[in-house]
Amino acid sequence: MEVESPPSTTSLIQAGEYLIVQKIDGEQSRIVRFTPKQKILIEKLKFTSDSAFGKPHGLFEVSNNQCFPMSVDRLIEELQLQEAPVATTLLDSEVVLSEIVEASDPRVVIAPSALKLEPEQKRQKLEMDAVLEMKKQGVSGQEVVAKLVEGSASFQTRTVFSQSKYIKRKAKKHSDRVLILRPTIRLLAKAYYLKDPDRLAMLRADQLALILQMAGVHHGKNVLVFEQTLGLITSAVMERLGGKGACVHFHRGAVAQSIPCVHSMNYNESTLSTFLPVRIKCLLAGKQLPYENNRKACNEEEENGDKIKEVKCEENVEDQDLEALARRNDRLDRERRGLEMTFEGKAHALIIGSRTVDPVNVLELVYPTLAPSASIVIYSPHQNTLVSCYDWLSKRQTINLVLTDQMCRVMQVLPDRTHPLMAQHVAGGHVLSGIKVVDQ
Amino acid sequence: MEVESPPSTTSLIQAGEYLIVQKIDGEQSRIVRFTPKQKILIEKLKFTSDSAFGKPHGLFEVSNNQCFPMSVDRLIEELQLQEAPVATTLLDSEVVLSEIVEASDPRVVIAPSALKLEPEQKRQKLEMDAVLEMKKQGVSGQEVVAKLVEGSASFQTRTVFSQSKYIKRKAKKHSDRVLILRPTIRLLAKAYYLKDPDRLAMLRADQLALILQMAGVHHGKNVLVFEQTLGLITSAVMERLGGKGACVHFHRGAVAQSIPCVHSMNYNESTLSTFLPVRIKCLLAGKQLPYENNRKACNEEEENGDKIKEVKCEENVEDQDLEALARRNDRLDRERRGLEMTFEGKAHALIIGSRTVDPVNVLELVYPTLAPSASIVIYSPHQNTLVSCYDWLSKRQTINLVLTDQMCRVMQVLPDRTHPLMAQHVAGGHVLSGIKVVDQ
Amino acid sequence: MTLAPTEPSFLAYNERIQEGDTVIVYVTYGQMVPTVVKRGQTLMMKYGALRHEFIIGKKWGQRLSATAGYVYILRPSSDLWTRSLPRRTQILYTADCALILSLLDAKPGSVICESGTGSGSLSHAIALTVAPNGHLYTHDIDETRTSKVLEEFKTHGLSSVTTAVVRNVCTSGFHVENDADGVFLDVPAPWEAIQFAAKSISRKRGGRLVSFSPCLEQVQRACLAMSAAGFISIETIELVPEQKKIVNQHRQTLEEFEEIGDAYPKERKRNAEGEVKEDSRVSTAIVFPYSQPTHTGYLTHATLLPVLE
Amino acid sequence: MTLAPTEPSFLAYNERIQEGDTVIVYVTYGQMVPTVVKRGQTLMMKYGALRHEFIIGKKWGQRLSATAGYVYILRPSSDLWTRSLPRRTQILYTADCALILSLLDAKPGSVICESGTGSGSLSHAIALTVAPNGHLYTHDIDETRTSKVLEEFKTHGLSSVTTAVVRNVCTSGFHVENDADGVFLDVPAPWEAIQFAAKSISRKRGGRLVSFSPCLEQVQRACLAMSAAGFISIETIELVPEQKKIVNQHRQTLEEFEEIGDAYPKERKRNAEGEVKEDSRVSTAIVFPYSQPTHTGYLTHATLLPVLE
Repeated sequence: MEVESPPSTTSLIQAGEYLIVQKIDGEQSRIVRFTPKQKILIEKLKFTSDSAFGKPHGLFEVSNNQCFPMSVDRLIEELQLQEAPVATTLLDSEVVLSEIVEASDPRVVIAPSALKLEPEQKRQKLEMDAVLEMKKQGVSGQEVVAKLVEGSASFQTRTVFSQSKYIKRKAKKHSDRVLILRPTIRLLAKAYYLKDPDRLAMLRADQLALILQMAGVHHGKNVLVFEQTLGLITSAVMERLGGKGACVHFHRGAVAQSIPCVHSMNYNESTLSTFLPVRIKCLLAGKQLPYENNRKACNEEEENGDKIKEVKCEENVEDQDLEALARRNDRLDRERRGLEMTFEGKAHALIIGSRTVDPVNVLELVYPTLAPSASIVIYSPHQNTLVSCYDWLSKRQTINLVLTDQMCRVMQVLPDRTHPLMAQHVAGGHVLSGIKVVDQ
Repeated sequence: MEVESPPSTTSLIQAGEYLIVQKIDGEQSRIVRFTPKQKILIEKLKFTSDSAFGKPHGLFEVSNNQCFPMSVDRLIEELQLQEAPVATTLLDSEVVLSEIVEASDPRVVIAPSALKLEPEQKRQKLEMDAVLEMKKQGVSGQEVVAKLVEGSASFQTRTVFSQSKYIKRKAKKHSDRVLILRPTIRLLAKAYYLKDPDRLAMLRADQLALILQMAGVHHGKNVLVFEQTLGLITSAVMERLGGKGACVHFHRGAVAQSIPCVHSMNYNESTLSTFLPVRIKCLLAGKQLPYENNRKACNEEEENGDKIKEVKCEENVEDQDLEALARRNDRLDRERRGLEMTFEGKAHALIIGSRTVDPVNVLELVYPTLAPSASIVIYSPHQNTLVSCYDWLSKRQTINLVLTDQMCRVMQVLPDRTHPLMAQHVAGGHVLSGIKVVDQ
Repeated sequence: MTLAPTEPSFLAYNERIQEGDTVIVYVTYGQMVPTVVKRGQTLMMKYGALRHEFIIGKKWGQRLSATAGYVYILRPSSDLWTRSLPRRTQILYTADCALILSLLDAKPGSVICESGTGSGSLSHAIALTVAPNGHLYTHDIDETRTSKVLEEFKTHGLSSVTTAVVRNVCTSGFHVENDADGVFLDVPAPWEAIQFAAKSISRKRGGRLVSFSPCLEQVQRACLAMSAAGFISIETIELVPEQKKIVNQHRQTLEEFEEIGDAYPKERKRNAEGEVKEDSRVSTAIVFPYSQPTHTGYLTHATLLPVLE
Repeated sequence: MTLAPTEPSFLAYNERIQEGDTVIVYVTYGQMVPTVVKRGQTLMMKYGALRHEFIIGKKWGQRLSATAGYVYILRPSSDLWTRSLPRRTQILYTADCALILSLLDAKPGSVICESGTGSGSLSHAIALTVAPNGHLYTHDIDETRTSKVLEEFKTHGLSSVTTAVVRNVCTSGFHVENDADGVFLDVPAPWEAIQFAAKSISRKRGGRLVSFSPCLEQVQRACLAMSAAGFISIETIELVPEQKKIVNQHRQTLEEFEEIGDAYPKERKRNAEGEVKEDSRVSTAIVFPYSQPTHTGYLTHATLLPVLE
């Protein structure tokens, strides 16, 4: 957690910052650490990190491997233009109108059984090579789309629905508008969920939000966290603490690892001060254990894939030893405080976000010493895991036990084309929550 | 199954028919056998069965304990009138307009946080007694609603949303429009689901539809059914067979019991001919067993709550013995054919709709002798039950195993007030399906 | 109860496969090929070649060896046809088909009108349900679709219960008037067809109307049109199926996790060499695939009561 | 890390209950009573009377005996407050509140505008999240609501981070301009407030907008207005929570069913006298209650980017 991060209040993009990069209407969302001279790649669009430094976070246009700040007004104008031609073409072309199952109301044009499914590649006259050539020559995405529409043999015979879909698909593919945003928990949650739901235990952004609310995380709280969600829960808790309180994080090995969601939030020292990593070994032993080997700890950090650490390991050995010592002392101090929170009745909430570890096993270790009136929130992708937890907790003094599942569906809201998305990611888990009470 | 039913093609209401009774926009749906001189009661509305006999199924108006056929046109006119005053009141009354959070568009008026929750009883000047009195005097439901609206102190200060809700609620409560319909599987499924989901194993109408489709039930098929859903699955299968094929129904005791959904469909002899009840005893023994006691069988039928049987039992003893003998022979013949279907590889589909019985136990008994290429469909309110079935089936030769769950949500579609229903019954189960194959 | 009709049919139940039968060749989960069995022909698929001669005379549901693997030969059903049919348009899947049949109160003997025909997924489901004494009238504006489905109905032994008509029901109404028990609409502007649907339904018996539309604006207009045409008990519902997969779940203790990490059991086998406890793994259902269809369309259904004399 | 602020507060963490603290008296599942502890007062509820003197000095989360049963004294939290608050209007429940906080990117230090205040369910959730250095500006057209929530904020130690304003944001805009990080709308005509929301958001930092509407028509107009006001990444989502209950499931064999019917285990105990095998019962989750909320509202959220100099 010793990453030096720029203060999160800065409003300009700085070297070393983690940033979220996504194309307008794109499907991906990447979390990238912008180091100098880096090539940033997003859905086949490329630009150098340097061109973003010193600019405010927001909308950019990419051209010639550079990104340039762009005003939102222009984007909105373009989007309106993109929708417009579809409607105009319609009114002008009788061929298209007759294709639309002779609907008298030209505004409503979706005929699910009237859509022909033909391979598109065949009907596109503009070759892939030509597109690449145009791009090399610096032709804008907008223009490429216009050319593609011209070149499509089938375009004029499509229904308006598929025409609009076609333009959108093409526009998406060739768009050179990019958002470069400062990471938020919400954006991180979405990016990892879409990229690798398995490693995130299928935790969806809406469920993460529910976990935080049921656990009552806010400024000043002491929260115990055992999670297997890439640090997402830990990071979200830390943000909500706002520099006061404690986020005790139980981790494998000598140092907290596999928590990219903590690193990429660019937290300042104040926020990082609430992060209290505790080795599972110590939790199992019920007390703090000495470090076995300093050198080993340093190597283990590499598992994290955190490049700064690696670099530091290769630095001057003496400096390193001093630094490592300071780091270890800090780590031991945080761990000592974390264990105190855990075992001395000072924790106001316990959050378990488990993927492979049986939460009951965690409960057995930390439940007895939770403060009375503490909230317990357990997330699992498997309902039966939570049924076991329910059985365990209901035999202890836990009240207000609630098991919920929730569906989160995105709506397409467009004039005369409003409906829930036809397909979306639905993987997710379940949340069990309760409150610990005592007899006296 | 020896109920004498009127042929289902009759288009007029006859004595002895089972009928579905519901109020327009009512919440209940009752299945009633219309016997002569019977009092039919639905959501506090009462009329005699005799007043319905000889009339076509459809819409009725109730007044003075009699029901009178009513044209749909009049109903629709009334419904339009009911919506209208809300809009007009709005435009006339400045008081109301200012209450609507000063929205400039009077069409959209839903302010969730602007709705006041006050006990309504207090503010209603028209007393309950007066309402009852008006009803006794034969005042129509429409008129009562108008009076209630006049009497409501708070009506003028309500938002349009709550005004409309108020009128609807009142209109519902005092409506004297009744639908008397011939039962269909869809209507029966809904009525029982709303009335007693537990006894129906939470089986929803949409899931029943899926079961039939996955089992591929149609004219001429031989289908094995073990169900604990009040005969609903059995009845639906019988209807789809249309008089050819077999619906083998495994039941407790000496005669099929607790299958009101079969009785209330008024099936003709042709449809009833495909009903082959088989005692679980015989299924367990793997062969047909003799009846232990004739008298006992007759008594057991009473469990069914079927009044005709009781009456028959009290008839002349000799007649009864002859009749009982004929009935028993018919029963034994059907059972013999049912066992043949089960054990001689003639069944093309197996449906299990279980509530308390472990479906694996049923599979062990009937799966080995199913015809190859047979569909297996298992419904259970408990997902883990189906996980066990999946394990069992995947170890045998079952392919195309699919476990699904489905959400079925009702939309409110009203001008400027379109949204999914705010609350509805969501209990339901899960469906596992597969296809049996053989090596050679 | 074994039937022996002379003609091949989706409704027939011979124990063994005959020439002319439509079989569903089950290759893998998600890959099924419908084929009409004909001597001299050969099916080519993932697992190599399979000569039709080899299929004839075999039991339905039997495993057969192709040149590079084995397949199963399944009896056609409405669901299997929906999952394997040659697609000419977007189709209605089994969950929607099932509910539509139920909302139409379809059963043997029902007279049902459908528009459009599309790829005939629902058409087959309806035809199989109303057989042998009911009838399906299916309408489409595209002649290639109606002629294709007629051809399929012939091959599948469903000709006697089906009629396919090239017609725009929104302007010209349905082929049958005053005789249908149910009308199903899957057209871009259902509100234009609703008055015709009312005319098509039997005045004496009354009937049911079901309309499928992806967008809410279509539903809103359709509801108004239904009410205006005298339909009652109008209700719009949406079905969202969720498919699950059964997986082996491994519950670790914290100690195990600390020692070996969160590696899944199969990886563990290599690490711990035979020390994996099988009993720590339980079968459990998870939502899978992660991305699934979450909307097909809204189903609006309504009743037209018999008309009083 | 134990804090000892002098003022009672939802944010305070004393181990024992002091006079002036708001406690949530947990009577039964679904019945919770929020009370400000004050010497001399007595709480009357289902389980009889409980004198406040008896509460003071006790540990949070402790069981206390009332005259006719016992209750638990819980520390107030955003969720418990939502579930027990005095309702003056329809309120936003925890699932929606949680998602709204997330969509607003709310955290300590955030400046958030809200309209309307309603019963203050979401207001409390926001105030607790943005404390200690952020601020909530909550707006309502009804003065009784704003003054009631101000009173509650005072009692709950949240005064320093909250301001309540009587104002119609659809005509007069928000109390703060060019300073908010997030704006939340729960008004009948959100499209009228959206231009004001854009003005309220900090030009330099940009911000987030979330609008809650029960009806789709409101959403459609709001989306158009957001796009026109320069918001991007506009998305509408709907949250449908489903509550489960854990029950003991009994799996019978066919033989057991034949013998004793489908009676549930507790009834069986009487019949079979001690022969009930406990191990045949497994815990399982079912959807319960059978009837549940299936819609509260659509949440439309969008981003306003910082303005270029």
